[in-house]
Amino acid sequence: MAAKILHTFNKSPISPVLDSCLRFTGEDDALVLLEDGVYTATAAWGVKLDELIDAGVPVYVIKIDVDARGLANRLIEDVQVIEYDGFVDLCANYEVVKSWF
Amino acid sequence: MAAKILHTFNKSPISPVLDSCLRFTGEDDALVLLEDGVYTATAAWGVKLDELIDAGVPVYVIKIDVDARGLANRLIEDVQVIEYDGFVDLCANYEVVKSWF
Amino acid sequence: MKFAILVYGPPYTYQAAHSALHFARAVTESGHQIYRIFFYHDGVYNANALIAPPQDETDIHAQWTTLAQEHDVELIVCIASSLRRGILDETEADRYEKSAGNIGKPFEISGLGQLIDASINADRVVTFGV
Amino acid sequence: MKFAILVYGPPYTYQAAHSALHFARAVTESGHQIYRIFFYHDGVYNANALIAPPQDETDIHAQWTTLAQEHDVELIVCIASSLRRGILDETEADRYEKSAGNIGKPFEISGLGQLIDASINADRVVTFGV
Amino acid sequence: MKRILFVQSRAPYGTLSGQEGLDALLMGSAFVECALLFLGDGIYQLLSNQDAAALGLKDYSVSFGALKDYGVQNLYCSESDLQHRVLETDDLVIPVTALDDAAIRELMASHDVILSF
Amino acid sequence: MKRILFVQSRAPYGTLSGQEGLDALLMGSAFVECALLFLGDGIYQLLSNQDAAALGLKDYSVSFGALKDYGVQNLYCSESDLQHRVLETDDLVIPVTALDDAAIRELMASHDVILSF
Repeated sequence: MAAKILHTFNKSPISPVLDSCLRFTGEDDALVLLEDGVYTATAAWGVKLDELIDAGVPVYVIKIDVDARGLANRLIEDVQVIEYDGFVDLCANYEVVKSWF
Repeated sequence: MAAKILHTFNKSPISPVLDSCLRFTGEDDALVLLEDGVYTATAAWGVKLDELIDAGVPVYVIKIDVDARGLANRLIEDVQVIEYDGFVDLCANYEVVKSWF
Repeated sequence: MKFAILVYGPPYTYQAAHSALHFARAVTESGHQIYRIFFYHDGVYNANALIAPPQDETDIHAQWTTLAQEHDVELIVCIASSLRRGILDETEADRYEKSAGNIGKPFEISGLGQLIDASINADRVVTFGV
Repeated sequence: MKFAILVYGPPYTYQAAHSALHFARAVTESGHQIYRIFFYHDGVYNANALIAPPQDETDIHAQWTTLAQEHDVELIVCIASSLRRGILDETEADRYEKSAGNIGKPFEISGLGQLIDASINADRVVTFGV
Repeated sequence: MKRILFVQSRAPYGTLSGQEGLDALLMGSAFVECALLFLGDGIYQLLSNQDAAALGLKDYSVSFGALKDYGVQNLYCSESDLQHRVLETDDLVIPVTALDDAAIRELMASHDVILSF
Repeated sequence: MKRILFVQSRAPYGTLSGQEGLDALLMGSAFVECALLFLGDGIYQLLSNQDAAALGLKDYSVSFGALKDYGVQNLYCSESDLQHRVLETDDLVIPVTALDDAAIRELMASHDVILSF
């Protein structure tokens, strides 16, 4: 009965909360990066996501947060850019949402 | 004409701001730990202070913050417990205050 | 599907409340419903009707109000959080002998029971934290 | 020696404003003077006169007020920070057509120039941030 | 009936997060089955010998003792976060069960709602 | 006359810290000599190609271009923080001087007041 969890992370990747988030993101889960969390999906920090991505965990970034911060051409591969409607769909498709902040 | 700086740090030692604070604390400076910053002066995190303490940099913790968090008997050696009047005196004795938060 | 949205962030200082508003709009546009929006911690400051932002910034209080009116969404402000932060309706202002309330309708003060009720009756709870 | 104290934190949610109050009292008791206390960022919420904390919690707004009255300390609230957060005096409430102000005296609204003036004329500037 | 997991991740006093989280948990326990998980700095909320009187803040660590009366029996913390802080469960004001990371992931997945503070 | 060092340490948009810090700097530069130092995530405020229109927030990165007109000529960042973020000064909207840690400590010590954001 273990649910699939949608994790969200909205802080800069220098935050130690990122490490907690990644530790508890399971293989059936997904991760949405929003607000300052989108910096995580750039060259400087992307290595932190390698393990998840290699395990097939989908990683998403919110488009307006990426654009605001000038990161549109700086994202690592293997992350998917979504709008808020996609975020809502993900919440519906996973059974529980864990917000990390 | 380089001034002596009094550094203050008020966040939990898991904060990456602690590393910035320690990087820029010079040998003539002093460090005051307040609020959640006082956890830094416990066994788990005290090693981060070793270099400063070995260099003779005074490290202070605010008593009411230590007491509130149950740390009175858990402090590492070589930190000095002060009250707010001592904090005010330190501000007067150093030429510039840099608050890290 | 019914969504409960939990807002911890104050207006402007952090992005959380603004993200929550984007999310809430997307829910209403997606065919899903919003069961309730619950303002907790510094999120209660979103209910402050006295907010007067510069003209080149969005008025987030007004935007919450518009969302609530257009989609009949409940905006609930936690009373324990709001009293200690000085966000009061007229009833609470009278009770505490303050000069006037500052909560704008349709924001409503209520208790933490509304958070638990939302957790029980919504299909998903999404938190926008700081 | 003259101290300027800069407060970024809102009441209760973070300890910063409470630490600033402890520090300010210690300054007045030490024979030093407070040149000015300047509230910026979410620190402006300390000026909210509608704060109604539970009886077992300190009323930080009242404590600032007492400090200011007993020691003739200036409590200055940054206008740019306070308008977008809905912390207004009667003048600003009129200007923005709001129902009423919510700033309690002796808190006073003024501009960022007061922060710079304090930085120039005080001997020390101490910031309580979040 | 739904089950709610409350997650506490911040140290006490520096922020009000812990106290407002505890308030929510006490309310929740009146209606549904609730569990409480301490992660990261959250475990500092349970450290013994807290005395916040001089701060002028409410010492709410004593309130955790009331959880039993509210029927909240499932109290957990992270074994690795505890060790990282050089703490043992004996240092805490109430008994909590230390879990490894895999068990914590399962704990989260076995609840219908996660409220984080 | 006193000299003020402004320190910006947070990324833009996630918090208002950067914008309110810039407002204070612009005011300060009207009265005294001011310098601006970007530490840690603060350097992200200067990253080129920012477009915050869809966020409904003010894109204030353009305002940094006005610093020259305000007479603020001393703009610095941390070399190691820049490298840690895999950025170069060419990626930024205005020229800033990258300093090593010792030089940053000296920068702080050579000012009379440090205002941090």
